[in-house]
Order: sequence, then structure tokens, then C-alpha cells
Amino acid sequence: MADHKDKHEDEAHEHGPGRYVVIWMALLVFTITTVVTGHMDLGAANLPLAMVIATVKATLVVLFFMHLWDAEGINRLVFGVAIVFVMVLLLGVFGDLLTRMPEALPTGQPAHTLEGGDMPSSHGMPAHRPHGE
Amino acid sequence: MSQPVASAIPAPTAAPVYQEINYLNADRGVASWLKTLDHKRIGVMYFASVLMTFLLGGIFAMIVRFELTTPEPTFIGANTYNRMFTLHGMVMVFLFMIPAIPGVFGNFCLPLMLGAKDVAFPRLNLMSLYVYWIGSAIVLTGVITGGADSGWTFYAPYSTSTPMTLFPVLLGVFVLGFSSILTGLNFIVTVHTLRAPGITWMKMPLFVWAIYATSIIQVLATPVIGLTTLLVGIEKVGGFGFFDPGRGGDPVLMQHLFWFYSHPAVYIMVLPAMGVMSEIVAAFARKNIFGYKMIAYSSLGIAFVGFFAWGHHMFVSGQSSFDGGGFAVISMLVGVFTAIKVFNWVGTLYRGAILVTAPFIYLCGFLFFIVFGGMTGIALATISPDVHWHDTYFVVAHFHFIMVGAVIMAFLAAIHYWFPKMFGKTYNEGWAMVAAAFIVLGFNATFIPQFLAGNAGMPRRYYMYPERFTGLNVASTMGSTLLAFGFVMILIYLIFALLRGRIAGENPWHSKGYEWRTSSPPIKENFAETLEYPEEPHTYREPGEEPEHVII
Amino acid sequence: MSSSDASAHGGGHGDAHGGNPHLAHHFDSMATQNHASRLGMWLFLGTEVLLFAGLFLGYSVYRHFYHEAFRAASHHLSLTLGTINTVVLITSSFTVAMAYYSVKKGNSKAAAGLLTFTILCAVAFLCIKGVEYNEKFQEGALPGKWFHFHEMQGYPGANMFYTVYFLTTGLHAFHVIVGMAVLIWVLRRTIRGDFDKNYYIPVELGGLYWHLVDLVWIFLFPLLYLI
Amino acid sequence: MNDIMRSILWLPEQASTFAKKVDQLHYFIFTVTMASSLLVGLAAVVFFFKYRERRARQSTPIVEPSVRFELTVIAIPLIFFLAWFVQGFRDFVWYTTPPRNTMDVYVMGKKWMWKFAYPDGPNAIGTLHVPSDRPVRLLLTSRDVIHSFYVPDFRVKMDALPGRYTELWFEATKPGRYQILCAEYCGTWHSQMWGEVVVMPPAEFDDWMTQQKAGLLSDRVDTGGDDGPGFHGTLVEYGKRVAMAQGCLKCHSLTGEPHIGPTWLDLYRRRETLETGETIIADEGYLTDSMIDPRAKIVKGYKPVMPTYRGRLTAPDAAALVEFIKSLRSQNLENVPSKEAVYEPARR
Repeated sequence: MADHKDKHEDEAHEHGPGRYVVIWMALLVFTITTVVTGHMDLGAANLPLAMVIATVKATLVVLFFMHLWDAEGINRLVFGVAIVFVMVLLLGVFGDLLTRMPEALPTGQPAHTLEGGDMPSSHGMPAHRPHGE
Repeated sequence: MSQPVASAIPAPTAAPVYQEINYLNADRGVASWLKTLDHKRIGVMYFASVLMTFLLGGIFAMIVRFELTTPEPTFIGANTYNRMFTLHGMVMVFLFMIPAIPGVFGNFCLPLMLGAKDVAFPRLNLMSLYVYWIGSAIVLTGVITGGADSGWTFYAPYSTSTPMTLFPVLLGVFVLGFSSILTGLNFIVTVHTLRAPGITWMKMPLFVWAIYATSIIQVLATPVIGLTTLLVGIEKVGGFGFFDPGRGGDPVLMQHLFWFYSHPAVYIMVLPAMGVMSEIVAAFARKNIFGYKMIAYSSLGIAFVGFFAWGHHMFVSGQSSFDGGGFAVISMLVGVFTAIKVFNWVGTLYRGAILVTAPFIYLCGFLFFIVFGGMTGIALATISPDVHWHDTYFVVAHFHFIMVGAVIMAFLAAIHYWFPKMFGKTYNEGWAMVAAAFIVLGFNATFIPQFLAGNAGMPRRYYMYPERFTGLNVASTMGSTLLAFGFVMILIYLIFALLRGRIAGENPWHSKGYEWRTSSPPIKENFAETLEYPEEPHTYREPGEEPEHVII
Repeated sequence: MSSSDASAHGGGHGDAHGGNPHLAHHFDSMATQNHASRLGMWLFLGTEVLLFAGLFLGYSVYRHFYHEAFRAASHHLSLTLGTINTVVLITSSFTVAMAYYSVKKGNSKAAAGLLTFTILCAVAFLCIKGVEYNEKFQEGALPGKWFHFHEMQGYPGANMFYTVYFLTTGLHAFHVIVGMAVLIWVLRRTIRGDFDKNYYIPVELGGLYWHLVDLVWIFLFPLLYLI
Repeated sequence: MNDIMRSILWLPEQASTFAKKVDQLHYFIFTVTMASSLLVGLAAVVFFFKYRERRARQSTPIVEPSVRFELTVIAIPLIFFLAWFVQGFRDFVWYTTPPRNTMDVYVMGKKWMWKFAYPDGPNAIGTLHVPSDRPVRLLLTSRDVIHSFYVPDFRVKMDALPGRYTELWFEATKPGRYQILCAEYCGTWHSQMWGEVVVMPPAEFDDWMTQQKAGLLSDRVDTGGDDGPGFHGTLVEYGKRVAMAQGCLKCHSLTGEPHIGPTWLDLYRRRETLETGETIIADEGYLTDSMIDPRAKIVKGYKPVMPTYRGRLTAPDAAALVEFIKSLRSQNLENVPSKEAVYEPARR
């Protein structure tokens, strides 16, 4: 019916179970590395490194365990578009947070330490004048 | 009304034949309907439920309009008014606009237009209908037990701190999200796998393209509103502080999460309407679509770029001006796609053979309202005027121009255009024209005063307003009664047509759409034998006659 | 809801088209039907990805606001339990992939064994999670209103870490339970012998859902426990 | 030209520099919108009549757009939209960056009223006094939910977020009184959360300010600072004065002994059973509603004799009354901190 090739279904690129074992081992190795590097205090590089390792592990799972490697083109497109929209959501929101007026960001004082008193008494304005000086 | 225009349709050579054994009476009994897997029956059941929710939403709207006739409290209290406009928003958006055209005409016409026997997953399709019923039932219990008073946007600090229990309404919206995901998922797989041989991507009817683009949004945006309702529900019950500023949360984050779904959601509503109108403009101008590729790709364009533009709802909500600029540029791109479509629709009329019928009147109304509504949308997206217009009646008028003007006009046009195919009977053309006139006039009288009220500075969701807005509000209320009267008229003559209408025959409009190449009402398996699809839909020429090919 | 649809569109209903009983009447060939089932599942996985995207957004927003609190709080989580959980999930992901492979090769008995092992891994994951939650309830490291964890008092926004922690791991645990239900359903049908060399779609779709649950944990583990 | 366009569009006065700036762009967008929709409408009507169906089942030519036509159809709207965006964004950045020498005023949105506090001057409820022809910066915050400070005549609007500050600035050009409205839905009386900006010539404003600072509590025009300690004149005292002035105390006792109306001692958050039998908690909403519409929820055992105070009590008066009622607590409740959770940012 649809323009879908039948041959793709049968020969299904014979591969032994070995591939799964290799991928499994790789995932375990990556887990250990990320735990070890997570402990070392690399300062600013900690977050990006952990994210890179997690992305590599994720792509391994997606490509080989979930067979996206030999799947139809449209399945890959669907997963790719979902990832793109996740990035767009993060970019859009962080585009706002990083450039918002400093006073408009949450201060994070836990509720019970926010001292009462309604209006700032007349001892002056927030620490520095935004855009002012 | 002059002599009924129906006679303009040529006397059919053979008498119109009514398909005796069709999907409606193939198997009898309520159980056969409740357990059906036939996409046509599911479409008809969606049709019935969607009309009821539209009626309910309309009642809430009329209560709000009558309350606003005087600046002082008119006949309901402040809290009741707040509940009325919230429930008007919730019922109309989640229970009517989003499931309407995809649920009713997507279910009914998509397989017919693809030459398929059914959608890809019939059981999922029925499940989507049940989940829609369950979600609507939950929202209605919410309505009965006090409803919600936080506006349909249920912004964080208010919705999570108001004593009013929002729980049933939020749970209902969460459940309705699943119905939307299932329908979208079903249609995407159907378009990919069940096209009849001969229907390539570039020979699919434009309604299918619009439904395909809508389904992409339904599948990929709805989970985020599911999560937002879940988080607001947990925040309200458990006090987790996710959005609570006192505990370090950020209410603007809730607005980001909400509008990440709700802006694409407005394209879930308008894209199917554009799809219906592409079919109707081709059918009633009896001409091939002008710029088929342009309209098809701009549907996809709206679906994708629509995901990036949600920030234009938050220009004055504490969002940074840099981000506001970014969202404004992208909103302009989405506007361009709509502009392309409008030019191509009008282009389709060029050198056509226009047949004046009720759907065509709705098309004219649609064209005017989508131009006017769309341009005010672009005006709102230019940030500095939005500072004045945000959360005023200008915004209310803008989105009603698109939702009522474009989407409900298209919904009515679709009902009239596919009524003969769904039920095998024709409606009375004269009455239909009168009703269409009422609708178009009533709509203008209702919402143009609201544009002016918005310019004058009247904020949204106001129970009592300063005296200077009284005149505009009274005018708007009078207009809304006209509009309501128009809807009632349509209901009456359609029911009359259903019971005692003339037999329509297989193709009363002589349209070259693929869905008309089966009996009406269609048989259970849609097509008796597999058909050939040699040319694009809507190519109006007699067989053997070589058409004049014009490139402008 | 999600688990039943994974199976709903898998099972065909035997009638016309003779030959293969699993071919639905409106599909022309098993290949198209399988392609449709896989595409439907991948679209559903897209919705799951975007559902967790909202929570990851919440995590990254509040980490941006209160990074000291988040870094300090991650040291209070027990790393050993987290690592064990990650290994458990990755192994279960491996075994469910092997189960799919053996069903495709027609060896239903091995597949049943592997599926049982996967379900046991899922139970183990939930137990470890239960232990961690219990620890937190005693410490008072709870979200929002109930936050009275004395060690983390000094950091502004510390309760936000536990709000995000409980929301993300809670929703993930719910998806582990749903995944377990799907796998139990697939196991029952494997034991009944429904699957053979040319009909194994439910196993594949159940496996895909389980891999997604593992995928989410692969990202959750470093974010919450390591950095 | 400006006034004609303003009257066609029902726009309010242009009483600030930003209003004049943004209205020019508004007129430009409006004229282009009208022109383009007329053009599209005209084309549709011309085709409508020119290409009516003449013969039954008339066949029509295949008309395809050339690539050039498609590009022009994309280019024309894109150029206009981007032009609007550029001008719009420039105005927006001008609007969101206040000049250096602004006079700052703190604005606190609280459920259904606006409170203003000059850093070194008096406080006020509902009315904001500003000098004309001098930039004024408002630092907006909210006590409970999101409100939105909106002055139609200045074309300015900014949300007031609970627990943090957002800013808004304007430079009034014409002395006069302009209405403030709340534009973000905030509850029962969202539609009554009005205020007033009184724009005074600079000289007059300076006299007013000095007089306010020196003035005693009694002759202050807009007394009633806030219920925080240490302000001259608290909301509670202001509420007490309003109660005496409006004659509430003729029916409501302050000491707990029975009277025509329910006593106000310990009334706040007390569980009351109504005539209809249902029990409610006397919170701000109930107290404010009962002032406006007393017969709606009568407490069991009391006759419905209370007159309505709609129109006689301004929103700030009602709010001050509620604060006064909240302050009337008998000794045994004193130790329970009944102050509701206050979201106020600590200095960073």
C-alpha cells in the first residue's frame, strides 16, 4: 500500500546478541567514569562533563537498544524534533532568566525568614540602582 | 431572499441516490455505537458532544455579556462573574475549540481523503473519544461543584492560593490532554502509512496537510500543559513551592510552561480551520488551489515556528526586554505564513467559477476576519503597543476574531460543506444564507466595540468597569445576542434537514475533493473498490479536455 | 493510559486477508502495520520526552537561581544507592533488549526469563528508591512546606532542591511502575506463546517504553546526585 | 491629524512622553492594516463578481503562481512586519530603561488596592502624587498575587510580582488626574482595584512634598501608612477613624459584648454559621463583601438591618477597616502570630 519497502523488514540486518553486550558494557563504563569524575572537584567543568557523558550514554541506548540505528527515517525525525523542542523550551526560558532585571529574580529566602513589614522602610532602595549608574 | 440559489446547481443527470446500507445503519443498537471502531461514527459522536460543549460555553459567554451591560453589578455577584468568564474560557478552549475540527472532521474526512479504510489505530481512536468524555465529565463536575475562578490561564500565585478548589477543572484539563495526544498520534501515523497508492505527499488534499500539521502540535505540545496542571495541582494541595514566590519559586516560570503549550494550542485551533477553508475555496471557486505547495508548507511552518513564539504573551510580565525582542521577531515569522495563505486563497478565486452558497459566505467572513484578526495579532506582537494593549479588551477582541471569526466560521462552513456527505441530506440554502448573514453581522457588532474598549484602556476580566466604557459594552452585548440568535437558527434548520432534508446524492457540490468519490452517507468500508487517483484534488476539467495552463 | 496503548495498537484482530491472523483489516501488509505501530510508539515517546523536559526545565531554572544550595544538597544524597540504581536500570535495559532479540529469534522461553529478570530489576529499583525516600522523610529534607532539614538551613532555596528532587524522581518512579505493568503484561503473553518469529511487536514496544524510562534516569542521575 | 486618529481609535489622552511615541507607531500599524485588508477585500469582491459561475459544471484553467510571485507575496508582509518590529523594539527598550535621574516611588499591590511609599516621604493608599515633566520610576511589588499597574493615559503597564521588584517609568507631560487600573486578574475585586495618579506642576509638587513631610499625622492628606511598626499613623488607626466616621460602632461592639451587629472582637478568621446554616470563615473576602452587600451572608441570630456601604466606602477605606478588625484580638490569641505569610524580598 504505502510506499514502504518490504525488503527492509525481512533481512533486518542480522546481528548477533554481541552488539547488545558491547553496548551494555560501554554504558557501565560510562556510568563509572561519570561517578568518578563527578566526585573530583573540577569546578566549572563539572556540569558540562557530566552532561556530555549522560548524552553519550543516552545516544547509545537510543541508537542500539531502541534500534533507532536501523529504524525508519520518520522515527528518527520524530525523536529529533522532540529533542529540538526541548532545546527551544530551555533556550526561550533561559533567554529570559539571564537578561532579566536583577530585582525581578527570586531571592530564595525560605518563607519563614522573610521578615514581615510591608513596605521597605525609608532606608532606601535595593542594593544598587539598576541601569542607573 | 431571492429565488433559492440552489437551482444554480445544474439539475443532476440521474436522481440523487441515498446509500441505503451505510455506516449509520450498518449495525444497530447503542452498543454498536459505543463500541464502534469506525472513524466515521466516532466523528459523528464527537460532533454531537462538541455541539453540547459549545452550547455550554455559549451560555457562560452570554451570562458574562449580560453582566457587563452596566458598570455596576447587574445580576450576578463578583465571584460568580469570575467563575463565569473562567469557565467560558476553559469550556470553550479545552472542550470545544481544540477537539472540534480535528475530532469531528479530522476523524470523518481524513481516511476518506486518503483513500484508506480507517485510521491507523481504530481502538486508540475510540479510546480518545472516551478520554474526551471522561475529561469533559470531570470538568463539568468541577463546574457544578463551584467551578474555577482563576481565569482559563490559572496563573500561579492566584490559582495556588485561592480558596476555590480548582482540582476537578485541572484534572479534567489533564485528562483532555491525553485525548488530544491520542487523536494527533493517530492522524500522523494514518497519513504516513495508510495513503492509497497514487496519493503522494504532493497530491494529498490540503485539509490533510492542515490536520497533519495540527497533529504534530497536539502530540508535542500537550504534554507540557499536562505537566503544568499537575504541578499547579500539587502546589495547591501539597504546598511544594514550585511556583510559590515565598518559598523561592518563580511564578513567571509557570507562565513560561503554560504559554509553551497554549500558544501552539491556538495553532491547533486555527490550522484545521485553514485546512477546511482551503478545501472550500477550491470547491466553490471550482478551481485548482493557487499555490498548493505554498499553503502546504506554510501549514508545516506555522506548526514548527509556532513553538518558538510563546513569549509574546509575557511582554509586561517581568520577562526581560531582550527575550521579549526575540519572541517578537519569531511571532512576525508566524504572521508571514498566515499572510501567504490568505494571498493564495484570494488567488484561488482568480479565473474561478464561483458558486454562491452558505459555505462560501462563511469563507468571505473567514477571509475578512483572519486578515483583521491576524493583523491585530501582529500589532500586538510589536512590543511597544502591546504594553498598552496587554490584558485589555483589545486582546480579547483579537483572539475572538481568530477563534470565533476564523475557527467557528470554518467549523460552520465545514458542517454545511460535508453535511450532505455525512448524512446524505441537504440543508435549505435560503435559510443558511440568512443565518450566515446574522452570524457575520452579529460577530462584527460584538467584537469591534471590544477593540475600541481595549484601545480606550478597559482591562480584561472586569466585573465592574469605569463608566466611560458603558456605551461600548452595551453595543457588544447587543451584538452577542445577534450572534447567539444566528447559532440557534443554524441548529434549527440543520436538525430539520437531518430529519426531513432532500436527498443530497453522491456529490451535490460536484466537488473534485477525494472524499466525494464515495456514496453519501459512505458505506462502512468507505470505498467499494480501490480507486485510481490520477490527478491532484480539485482539478476541475471535463475528462479529455485539455485545460489552459496559466502561470502568473 | 500509556501502557495500554502500547499494547492496543500492537495486537491485530484476526480476520480477512487470510494468512497472518495479526493483520488488521485496514492494513495491506504486516510490514506496514509494524511500521505504523513503531511510528505510533515513537510519537508517544516524543510526548514523554517533552513531559520530562518541563521538569528538567524546572531543575535547571532553580539550579541557576540557587546553585550553592543545589551543590550542597547533592552531597547529602547517598551516592552509593544512586549508582546502584543506575546500574540496575542499565542492566534491566540490556536484558529487555536481549528479550526482544530472543523473541525475534523465536526463543520465547529465554525471552520470558529475561523479562522476569527485568521486572525484578524494576522492583529492586523501586525498593532502593523507597529506602532513599524514607531516609529523607526522617531527615526532614522534604519539599516546600515541610522542609525542616537542619543541615541545609543556611542555604537560600534549599527547599527548592528537594521540591525538584521529589517531583522528578516521583514522576520517574511512576513511569517505572507503568513500565513494570507493561512488561508484566508482555511477559504473560510471551508465556502464553503469542509471539513467534514474525509477530513480536508488543515485546518491542514494551521494550521501547522501558528504554525511555532508563533514558530519563540516565539524565536524572548525574543532575541530582553528581553535580 | 493626531487628534483625529486618537478619536477614531478611542485612545485615551496622551499624558506622557511614552504615550506620544507609541501612538505614532500605533497609527502607522493601523493605517497599513486598514489599507492591506481593504486591498485584499477589494480583490476578493472583484474576483467574486468577475468570475461567477456562468455555466453548470464549468471547467476552469489551472493557475499556478510563479516563484517570483511567491517571493513577492512573502516579501511584502515580511518587510512591513519587520519594520514594525524594529520600531516597536526600539520603543520598548526606551520604555524599559529608565533614565538616571528618576524620582523613585515604591508601589505595593495588595489585594484590591495600591499603596505608594516615597523613599523619604509620606505613604499613601490609592493616590500617587507625581510632578509633571520629570521622569518618575515606580518599583512595583505585590503582597499576595500578581497584579498589574496600568495607567491608560500614560500607555504604561507592568506586572507587580509577589516577592520581587519590577520597574516602570514615565514622564507625565500634562498636569491632571489619571486613573490607575489593575490589569492582571487578582481575585474577587480585581475590577475595583483602582487608583489615581495626580500630576502636579513641579513647583506645586515640591510644596506638597515638603508640607507632607513636615505635616502632623492629623492633617496629612493621605495618612494611613502601613501596619508595620514604626510608621507615622498605621492602617489600623486609619481604619479606626473610618469606623467612627461611618458609624459602624453604633451596631458593632469592639469589646465582645453583644450588640445589634456581630462584635468585631476576634471576628477575623472566626468560624461563623450563617442564616442558611452553612459555616464560613470570616476572612478579608467575607468582610469586604459584607460591607458592600451585607444581606448576602447574614450571621445566624442577627436581623438584616445593616445598610449597604457601596459608594460610601472607597477601596482603601474598606481595606483599612479590615485591618482594624484584624487588629482586634482578645489577650489569649495574642501569642499566636496571626500575620499571614508575607512575601517581601530581603535585601540581597
